[in-house]
Amino acid sequence: MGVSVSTPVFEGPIDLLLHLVTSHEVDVLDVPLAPVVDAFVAALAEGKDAYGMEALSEFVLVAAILLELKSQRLLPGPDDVDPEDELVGWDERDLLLSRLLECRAYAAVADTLVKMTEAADRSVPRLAGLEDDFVVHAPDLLEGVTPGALAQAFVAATAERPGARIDLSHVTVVDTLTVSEAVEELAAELPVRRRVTFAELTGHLGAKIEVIVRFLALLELCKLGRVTLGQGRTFGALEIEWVGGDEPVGVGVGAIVVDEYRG
Amino acid sequence: MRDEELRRAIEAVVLVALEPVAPGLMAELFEEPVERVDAVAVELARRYERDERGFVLARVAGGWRFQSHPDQALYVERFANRDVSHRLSTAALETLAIVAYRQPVSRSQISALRGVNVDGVVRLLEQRGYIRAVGRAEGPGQPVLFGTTEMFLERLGLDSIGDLPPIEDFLPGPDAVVELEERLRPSVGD
Amino acid sequence: MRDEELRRAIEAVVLVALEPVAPGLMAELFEEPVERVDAVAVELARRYERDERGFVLARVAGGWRFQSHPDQALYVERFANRDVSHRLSTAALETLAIVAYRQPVSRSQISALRGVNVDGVVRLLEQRGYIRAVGRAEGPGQPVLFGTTEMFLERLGLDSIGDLPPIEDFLPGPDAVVELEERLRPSVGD
Repeated sequence: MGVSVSTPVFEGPIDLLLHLVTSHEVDVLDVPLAPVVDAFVAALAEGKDAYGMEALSEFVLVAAILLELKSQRLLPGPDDVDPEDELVGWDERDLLLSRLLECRAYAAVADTLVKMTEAADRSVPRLAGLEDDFVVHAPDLLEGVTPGALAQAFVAATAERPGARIDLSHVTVVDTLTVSEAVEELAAELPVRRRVTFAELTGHLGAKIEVIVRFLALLELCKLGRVTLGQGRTFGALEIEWVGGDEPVGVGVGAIVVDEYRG
Repeated sequence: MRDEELRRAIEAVVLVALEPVAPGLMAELFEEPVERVDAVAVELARRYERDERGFVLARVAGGWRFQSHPDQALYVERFANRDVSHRLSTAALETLAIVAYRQPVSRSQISALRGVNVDGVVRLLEQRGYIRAVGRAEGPGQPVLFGTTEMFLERLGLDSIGDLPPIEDFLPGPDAVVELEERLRPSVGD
Repeated sequence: MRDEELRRAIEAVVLVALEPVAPGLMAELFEEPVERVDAVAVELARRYERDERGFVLARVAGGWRFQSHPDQALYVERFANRDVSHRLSTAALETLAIVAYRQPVSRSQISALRGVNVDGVVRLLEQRGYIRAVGRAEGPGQPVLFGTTEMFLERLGLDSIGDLPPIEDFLPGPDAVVELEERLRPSVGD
């Protein structure tokens, strides 16, 4: 763990901070999270070479747990609540508690797995097998294997490795989506359909990021007054109505921020 | 078959095998009770250890196999020029630990525990042959469930998954739990 | 190195070797005179014979290797011909496919592609007669290169290795890519 944080009550590596908080030595309420974020930004500024992706992602994980802990503590205590609501709070707390404990246990186990692997690595199995003069009459293991099946096995064996991919062009379609593109597509599609629910609009999409980008595009169109968004009831279906007439939506002329999202 | 004959037969068969040989298979080959085969193998392994052989008869992944003695690692590595650089990252190890102790377990269950997306790590572990799909969960989406492989056992030098150290040994003690719980209690009325 | 230490080192290295180990190589590894290594190996082989082990330490093709004792041939043959599985495992089939399409290819090249150690699988394919050593690569260690055998061609009903289906036929073609793209694009106006 490389990333350090500096707060009025604590200075040191962030995982140590989490340890102290969970072991009662530092009150989470006393830990301002802003310095934690500052440390992260500073770490990023130093370049990922300084820490490595591993340490940085660990940092985000720990920071998220701290945030979760703190928000739990900051939430006002239930006041005049019916017992069932209180139980809900307990459930969440218990879940968080058990998750923290379990995470801690698996992290400790991981060290042990390394030690076991290292010990096992000191021994090498015999793999020389049978002497050549033994006749093996065992059944033909290639029975039913066609040249085509073999070719497929080759593709499977080589395509699995990320480095050995041959063609990714079909994936990039999903990989890079811009809100402006989505706005254009929706501006073409929605006038035809007039009223549609969000689920109907995105039901055919495969990747989550595509759905998200469509949603952002809808918000943009709403801001431009081209669609109205409605929801009959809480958690109900999101209804979309085109109210924008037939004028083309000016995309990329400055009106709409062209954000790019990568899946 | 006398004990001595059984011992020789075990030595011969385990020597030519490419994978750990299950006692059950030897019992069939030799037409002897499996308990007897196993008892003779255990005694043989002890004997090698006592005689300070350069190899050991080890119980791995549910069977017996010959492997070099750990204290000969220097020469074996020099000879085989093995790259043991296949070290796993902390993230991969922790994920592997979760699969080992929670199997069968789905990607999203691991994700929920680790608090991060684990798709890449799960894929890596699958490609390395440490975990594999063992089935599908019931319910929406029927997510793939993962478990550890024979190779995982072999890499760790374990006979079976039951030989993993108990997870309880790694959980924080009761005091830590109580204190952690206190921390998480919504402070009513303060 | 004392005789006892040398004996243990020989036992360990010969055990893990895939091919007979030349005394000269061991002499280098252990930094001992080759005559001494050979003398200890000869004594060790005698010792195994005297102890009536199920295996022997044999001098083959200019080197030392372990092999099963001739009088255990019955059990070894029973073991080798056991009816465990009629089909190649996925791992074995994929390894065979790599050898077929990439030959001549070394163990470590296959390993790098498959992401796992393939020694055992390569050995199995070799012993079943589907692949064989066809030469050695130049460069450090001069690794053995493997290719497919006549028997492999016969089993697949191929005249020559050139008759294997072109791998391009099994990669997603441009049509598939276009089709996939179409499907992912929000279908305007339907």
